[in-house]
Amino acid sequence: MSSEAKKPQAHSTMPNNKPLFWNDPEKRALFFQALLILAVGGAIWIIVDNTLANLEQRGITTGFDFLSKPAGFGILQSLIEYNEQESYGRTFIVGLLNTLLVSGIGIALATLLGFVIGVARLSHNWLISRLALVYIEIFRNIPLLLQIFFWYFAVLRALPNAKQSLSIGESVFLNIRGLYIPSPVFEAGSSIILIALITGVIASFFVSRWAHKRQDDTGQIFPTTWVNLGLIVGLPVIAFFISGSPVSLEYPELKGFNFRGGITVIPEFLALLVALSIYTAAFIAEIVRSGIQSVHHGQTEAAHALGLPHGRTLKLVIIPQAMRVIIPPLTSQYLNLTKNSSLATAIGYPDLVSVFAGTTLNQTGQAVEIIFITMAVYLLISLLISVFMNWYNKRMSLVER
Amino acid sequence: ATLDTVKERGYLQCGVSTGLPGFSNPDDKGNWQGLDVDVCRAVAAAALGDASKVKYVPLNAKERFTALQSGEIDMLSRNTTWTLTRDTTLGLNFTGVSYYDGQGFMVSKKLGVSSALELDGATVCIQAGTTTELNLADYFRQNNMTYQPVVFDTSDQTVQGFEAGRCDVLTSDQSQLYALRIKLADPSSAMVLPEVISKEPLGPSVRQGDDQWFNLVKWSLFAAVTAEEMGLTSANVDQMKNSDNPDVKRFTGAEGDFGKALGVNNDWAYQIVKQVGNYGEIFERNVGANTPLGIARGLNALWSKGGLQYAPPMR
Amino acid sequence: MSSENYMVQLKNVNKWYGNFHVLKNVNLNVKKGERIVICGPSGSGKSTTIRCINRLEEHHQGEIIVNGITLNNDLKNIESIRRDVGMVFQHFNLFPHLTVLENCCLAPIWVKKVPRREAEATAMRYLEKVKIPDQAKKFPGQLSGGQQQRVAIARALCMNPDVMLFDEPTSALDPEMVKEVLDTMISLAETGMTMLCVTHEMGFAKSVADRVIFMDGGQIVEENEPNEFFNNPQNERTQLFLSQILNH
Amino acid sequence: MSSENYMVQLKNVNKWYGNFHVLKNVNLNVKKGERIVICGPSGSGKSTTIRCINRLEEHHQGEIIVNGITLNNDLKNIESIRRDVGMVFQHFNLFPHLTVLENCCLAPIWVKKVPRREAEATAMRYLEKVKIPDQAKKFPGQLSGGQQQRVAIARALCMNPDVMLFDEPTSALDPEMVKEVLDTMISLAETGMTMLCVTHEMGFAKSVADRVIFMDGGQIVEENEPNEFFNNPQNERTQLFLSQILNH
Amino acid sequence: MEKFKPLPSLPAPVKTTGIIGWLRTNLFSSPLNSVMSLILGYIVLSLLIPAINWAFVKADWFGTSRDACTSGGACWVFITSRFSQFIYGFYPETEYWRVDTTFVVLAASLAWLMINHLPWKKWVSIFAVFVFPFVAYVLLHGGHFGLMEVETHRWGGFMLTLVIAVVGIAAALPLGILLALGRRSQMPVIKSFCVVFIEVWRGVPLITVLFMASVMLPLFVPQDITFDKLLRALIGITLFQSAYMAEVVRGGLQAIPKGQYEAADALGLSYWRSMSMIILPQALKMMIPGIVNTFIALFKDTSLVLIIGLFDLLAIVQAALTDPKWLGFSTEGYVFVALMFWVFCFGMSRYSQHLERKLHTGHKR
Ligand SMILES: Nc1ncnc2c1ncn2[C@@H]1O[C@H](COP(=O)(O)OP(=O)(O)OP(=O)(O)O)[C@@H](O)[C@H]1O
Ligand SMILES: Nc1ncnc2c1ncn2[C@@H]1O[C@H](COP(=O)(O)OP(=O)(O)OP(=O)(O)O)[C@@H](O)[C@H]1O
Ligand SMILES: [Mg+2]
Ligand SMILES: [Mg+2]
Repeated sequence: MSSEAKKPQAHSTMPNNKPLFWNDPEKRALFFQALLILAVGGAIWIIVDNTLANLEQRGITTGFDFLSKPAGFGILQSLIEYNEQESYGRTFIVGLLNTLLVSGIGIALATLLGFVIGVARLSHNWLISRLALVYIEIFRNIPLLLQIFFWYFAVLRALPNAKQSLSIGESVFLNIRGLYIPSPVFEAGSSIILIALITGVIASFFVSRWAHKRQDDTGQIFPTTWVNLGLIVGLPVIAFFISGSPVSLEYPELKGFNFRGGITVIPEFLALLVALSIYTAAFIAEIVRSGIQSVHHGQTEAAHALGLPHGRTLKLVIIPQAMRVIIPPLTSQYLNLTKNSSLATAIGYPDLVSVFAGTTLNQTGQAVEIIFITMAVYLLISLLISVFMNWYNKRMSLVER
Repeated sequence: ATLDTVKERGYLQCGVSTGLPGFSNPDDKGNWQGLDVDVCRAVAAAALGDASKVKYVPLNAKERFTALQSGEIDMLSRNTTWTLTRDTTLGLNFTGVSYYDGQGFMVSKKLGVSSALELDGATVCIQAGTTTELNLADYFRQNNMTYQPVVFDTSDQTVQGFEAGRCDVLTSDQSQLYALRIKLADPSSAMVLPEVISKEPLGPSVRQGDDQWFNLVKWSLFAAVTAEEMGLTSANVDQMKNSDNPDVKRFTGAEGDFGKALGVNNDWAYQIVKQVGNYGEIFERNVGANTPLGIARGLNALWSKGGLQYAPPMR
Repeated sequence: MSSENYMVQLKNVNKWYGNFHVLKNVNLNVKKGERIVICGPSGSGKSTTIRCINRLEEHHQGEIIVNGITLNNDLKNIESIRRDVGMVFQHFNLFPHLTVLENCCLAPIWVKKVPRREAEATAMRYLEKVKIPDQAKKFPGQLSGGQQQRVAIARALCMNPDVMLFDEPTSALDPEMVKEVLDTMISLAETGMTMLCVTHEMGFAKSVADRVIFMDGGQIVEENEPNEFFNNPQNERTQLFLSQILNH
Repeated sequence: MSSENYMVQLKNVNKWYGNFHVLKNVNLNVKKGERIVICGPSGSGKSTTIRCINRLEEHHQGEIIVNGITLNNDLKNIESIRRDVGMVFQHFNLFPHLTVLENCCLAPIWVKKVPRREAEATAMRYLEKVKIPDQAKKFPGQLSGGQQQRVAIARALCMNPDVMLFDEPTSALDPEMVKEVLDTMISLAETGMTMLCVTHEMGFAKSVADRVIFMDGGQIVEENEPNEFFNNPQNERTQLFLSQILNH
Repeated sequence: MEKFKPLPSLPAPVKTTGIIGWLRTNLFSSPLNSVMSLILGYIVLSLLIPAINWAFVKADWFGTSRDACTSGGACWVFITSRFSQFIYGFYPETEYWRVDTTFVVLAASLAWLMINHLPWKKWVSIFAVFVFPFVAYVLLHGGHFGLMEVETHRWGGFMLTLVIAVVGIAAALPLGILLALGRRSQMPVIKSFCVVFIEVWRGVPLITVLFMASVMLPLFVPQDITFDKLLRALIGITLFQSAYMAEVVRGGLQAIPKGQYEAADALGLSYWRSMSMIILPQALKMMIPGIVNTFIALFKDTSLVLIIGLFDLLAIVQAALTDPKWLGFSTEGYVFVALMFWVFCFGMSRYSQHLERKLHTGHKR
C-alpha cells in the first residue's frame, strides 16, 4: 500500500447526503462570520456616519491640514529644534520623542532596578530579602498617578531654589528647576575622539571574539568585560588628551532667574522617570524572582557539584533558564510602562498626550483626528515592543530546543 | 434643537471650570458658585424658569471645546477667550462677553521684579490649551526674551507648581491671577505685575448651527446687563414690575412677547433678575470688592460708567 | 451479510494529519454484540481509528457507518451517533468539579433530556454494576485510579450506548488497579454489549474478544480470533510484536 | 593504615537540620579504589552523608577529609574538593538549555580551563563509554531517562574526579532503563574508580561493592563486605531491613 | 545478634539554633553580608524612627480646624474632619446608609462565596450576579421606591472608586469570556476580530480611552442619545478591562486538559453546553487569582478618572487640599489616599497569592 497517497483536497470523496444548512458546521461557521462582518461593518459605518454628520452639523473643521499650521505655543523640553513658529506636525514629533525618551530610559532603569530587587528578594540575608519584599509590596499596591504626584510635588518641595542650588564642583547643579549638567562643546579636531570611540567599540568586538577563541583553544579565561570597558572608555579619553582637549565643557551658569548653558534635565522628566521606574521595577522584581525560582534547585546543586562557583552558576546555568520564564511577562511590563508614561500629562511633562492630545487638540479642536493619531501611535509602539521581545524570546528558546 | 432638548430634559448641562475661585468653584457641600456659574444659572432661569436646574460639568481647558462640540454640554461658561479661530474652525459661537479681561503675570515678591520686561529667561507656569499659551509666546518673542513654559492641566496644579517654586512667573488672565493668588498659603507673598499683554474677552459659547439657542444664551447675558442699566435688582424687581416704565414692562414680560420670540416664557428676563440678579450683583457677589478676590469693576463697569459692558437695546 | 446487521462499519477509511497519512484504507465491520480488541505498536493509529468512530476526529476519505447512520458533517448525525456510542479514555477524563453521580447524570439530563430523578436512578444502577455505589457523592479527586476508571465506564453506560469504545483503559493505572477495571469490562462484555477496545492486556483479549485486530503504520495488518491470533500469527510483523509484548 | 591512604575520611561527623540531629557521630574511611554501597531506610541520612562529602551540605562537628584536604569554610578548599569529587543525582539534573556535549564540556572549560577542543574530545570519549556518542548534539529533553542518567555520569567523569558519589542514581528510572545505567556503573567500577553509592539495587551491591554500609537514624549501624552483609547481618535492624527489601 | 540502639539525639550546637543561629545564618553568614546588614539596618532605622514620630508620636488626631494641630507632627485632623466626604463624596448625608447597605451586602455575598463549606453557594452567586446589580442601582441612584434620587455627579470619594472598580470588573468578565472563546475559535473572521479587539485595547493608554469616553462619545452617536458621564467612563473602562480579562480567561481555558473537552464531546454535549457546564466552571476557578490581579490593577487605575473630572478618592482629596482653610496638608492627604489604596490592594493581592498556592497544591494531587 502506498503511503505516498496525498491528502485529498477538502472532502471531495466524502459521501454526500447533504446535511441541512443549519446542521453543517462549516456553513454555520460561514453564517456566523458573515454575521459578525455585517455587525462590525455596520457598527463602524454607523459611527463614521454619525460622526461625519455631527461634525458637519456643528461646523467643525475636519482633515489633517492642521498639521502644517503654525502652533504658536512653547514646549518645555524638546529633543529637536523647536520654537513657537513651528507647525503642529512638529509638536507631534516633539511629543512623541519625549514619550519615547522617558519610556526608553524608564524601561532600562526599571529592568535594572527590577533585576536587582528581584535577586535581593532571594538573598540569604534576611534583612535584604525583607527590604526587597517591603519595596515590592509598597510600590506595586499604590496607584501610579499618586506616586507621580508624590515624586513631583513632594520632591519639588524638598529641593532648593535656583540661588541655593546643590552643586557638585560648580559644574553640576540640582535645584527645583531641574538638574543642570555641563554639556560638551565640540571644537575643531574633536572628530578624532569620535573615531577613537568607534575604534574602541570595534576593537572590543574583536577582543570578545578573540577571547572566545582563545578560551576554546587554550582554556584561558580572559577578563573580556573589563578590557572592553577599558577600550571603549579609555581610547576616547586618550585621544582627548593627545589631540589637546578639543572638547570643552559648557558649564551651566546662573544668569538672571535660571541657569543657562549646559544640559537641563527638567524635574517633570525626573519625577515621571523615577515614578515609572520604581513602580514598574516592583512588578519586574516579582517576575524575576518567580523566574529564578522556577529553575529547579537541582540545577544549582548540579552546577556546584561540578565545581562551578556561584557567579558562574548564575550566569551559565540559572539565568539562561530563568530568562525563558521571565521574558513574556517582562514584555507586558514594558508595554505597561510605555502606556503609563501618558500620565505625564498630570504633572506637565510634555509627552505625546500632553502636547499633542492636549494643547494641540485644544488649539485646533480636531479631537477625532488627534485622538486617532495618538492611539495609533501608542498601538504601533506596543506592537514594535512586542515584536522585538518575541524575537528575543524566540532566540532565547531556540537555545533550548 | 438644543432648547427643546433642554426643556425636555428638564435641566441645563453647563460646562464650567474644574475650580477657579470667584468664577466656578464647588463649595464643601458640592454646590457650584461663581460668575461663570451664575451665567449658567441665568440661562437656566430663562429657559426653564428655574435657575437651579443646572447640571455642572467640570472641564479642564483641554477638554472644554471637545465637550461642547460633541454635545456633552449645552453651553460652555468657563472663562474662555473669544477669538476668531475659535469662532470659526472650532465650530463654536461666542454669545457675548461676561468679563473683560487681559493676560497678566503674577510673581513672587521675593523675586524683586516690577515689570514683565524684566522676565527674560524666566520659567513660566501656565495652563494647557489656553490662549494664554499663545499670547505668552508672542509677547516674549516680540520683546526678544526667552522663557521656559511649564504647562499644567488644571489651575490647581498651576498654583501648586508656582508655589513650590517650580517657576518664577505664573501667567493667566488677570481675573484668574487674583483668584489663584488667594489659593496661595500666603497670598501677600505674591504680586501681580502691571502689564496686561492681551485682550481677553471671556464669555459663554454655544455650538454653531442652532440660532435659537444662540439667541437665548446671548440675550440671557444681555438681560442681566440691561437690568443693571435699568436699575433692576433681585431685591426690587418684584416691586418695579408694577411700575409704568414701558421698558421695565417689556423687560419683565408684562408687555410684548420677547419670550415667544426666544422660544421661552415671557417672564424669562424677570426670572433671571429675580433668581440670579443683574450683572452688577453677579459681579459684586462673586468677584467684587467685598470678596476675597476684591476685583474692581474697571472695564466691566457699565458703558455709562466708563466701562465696556453695553447691552443692545431690548426692543 | 447485509450491511444493516453491522453495528460499526469502516469502509476504506483514510485520514491525514497535515501531510502525515495516519489511517490507510482501513476496513472494519463489527457486528452487533461483537467484542473487538485492537492492538499494535505505538503510533500505529489505533486511537485514531477509535476516535474516528465517534467523530472526535474527522476522517477524510471513505465511509464510517455507525448503527445505520453515516458519519458526515451534519451536526444532527454527529449528535445522534455520540448518543449511541460510549467512550472510555486512557486518562478517565472525569469532570473534577462534579460529584461521581453528577458526572454520570450530566449527559442523560442535558442530552437525552431525562428527568433528574430517573437519571440518578439509572446512574446508581450502573454505579452498582461497577461496584462503587457508595462513592456516588464523592468527587473524582477523592477516588483511586481504578475507581475513577470504573466511574468513567459507568458514565458512558448511563447513556445506554449501543457500542462502547475503550482507548487503553488500563494503561494509566497502577498494576493493582488494572484487575478491578478489567473485571468490570469482562462483566460488561458478558451482557452482550458491542465493544471495541484498544488494549495491550492480552489476558483480557484472550478471555473475552471475539476478534483481535492488529494495526501497524495506519493499516490493519492482521485480524483473527484470539486463539489463532496469539498462537498462530500469520504476519511476521504480528509475530515480532507478540514476541515483544509477551516477553515483557 | 595511615590516614594518607584514605580517599575519603569522615571522623565523628555530626550535623543538624535546625534542631533535628541528622548525622550522629558518623565515621567512615574509604580507601582509594574502594567501592562502597550505602543503604538504609528512607530518612536515615544517606543522602546527607554523601552530600556532606562534597560540601553541598555543611557539617557542624567532626572532620571530613577528602583526598587529603580538610573541608572547612574556605572557598578555595571547597572548590578544589568539588573538582576531585563527581556526583550523580537521583533526578539527573542535566542542564536543559545545553546540548549533551555542552553539558559535559561546561565544567572542564570554565572550572578546569581546558581548551574547548580538548574538552569536547574528552567528553566524546566518556559519552562513548556510556554508549551514547550519537546523542551528543541532542538536548537532554529529547533523551529517555536512562540515557539522561548516563549523560549525567559522563558529565561527572569529564572532570576526571578521584571519587564518584551516586545518590540513588536509578530510583527515578523506568524498570527497563535501570539495567543500562547499572551496566554503566559496573563498567565504571571495573576501572578502579573510588565510588560511594547510595542505592537499593542489591544485585549491584553484591556484584561490585567492596563494602556495604547500613545506616539508620543518622548513624552507621553496620558495615561489612557484601556477602557477609546479605547472608549474615549482625544487627537486628539490618535484618529487618533486608527482609523487607529482598521480599519486595 | 546485636540490637540496634539509636544514639541519643543531641541538641544542636548553639551557634546553629536559637537567636544566635538565626542571626548567624540570616544576617551575618559572611563578612560581606554582615557589613550589608549593618549598613542597611542603620539606614532603615534612621528613616523609620522620624517617620513613626511624625505619623504617630507627634500627630494630632481630632478637632475641627487647623488650629487643633499643635504638636508639630502629622495633622490627621484634616482627614478625620473630612472623612465622610472622602468616603461618600457629595452624596447627601442623610442617605449614607444606602451606600453602606450596598457595600455591606456586596462584601457579605462575596465573603460567602469565598469561604469554603458554606451552603447555598449557587443561590448566593445567582443573587450576586443577577439580583444584586439592580438592588445596588436602585439603592445608590434612587428615584424609585420612594428613595430620593442621587444623580451620579454627586457620587464621589472612595465610594465612587469602589463603584467603578466593581462594575468595571463585573462587566468586563462576561465580555472577556466571549472574547477569549472567540480568540480560540476555529473561525478565522471571529478569531481575528477578537485578536484585533484585544490587542488594540491593550495597546492604548487608559487615559486616552477615558478622554474619548468622556468627551468624544457623543460625537459618535446620533445627537439625541445621551449617556451619563459616569456611565461613559464605565463603558470605556469595561471595554479596556475586557481585553485584559480575555487574556486571563484564555489562560484559564488553556489550563483545562484537552481530555475534558473530548470527554464532553464524546458524551454528546453541544459546544455551549460543554463550555458552560464543564469547561468554564473549572476554568473560572483557576482564573480567580488572575481576576483578582486584574481587579487590583483596575482598582488602582480608577484614580485616573480624576483626569476626566470625576471625583474619586484621589480627586476629592486633591480638591479638599485646595480649600484655603486647609492649605498645606498635602502630605497627610496623599498619605491617607495611598494608605487606603494600599490596604485594599495589599489585602487582595495576599488573597490571590493564597488562592494560587491553594490551587497549585490542589492540582498536584
Ligand atoms: N493531533 C495530531 N496531529 C498530528 N499528528 C498526530 C496527532 N495525533 C496523533 N498523531 C500522530 O498519528 C499517529 C497515530 O496516532 P495514534 O494516537 O492513533 O496512535 P496509537 O496507535 O493510538 O498509539 P499509542 O499506542 O501511542 O496510543 C502517531 O504517529 C501520532 O504521532
Ligand atoms: N534541608 C533539610 N531541612 C530539614 N530536614 C531535612 C533537610 N533535608 C533532609 N532533611 C531530613 O533529614 C533526614 C535525612 O535525610 P536524607 O535525605 O539524608 O535521608 P535519606 O537517607 O537519603 O532518605 P531517602 O532514602 O528518602 O533519600 C530526613 O528525615 C529528612 O527529612
Ligand atoms: Mg493511543
Ligand atoms: Mg536520599
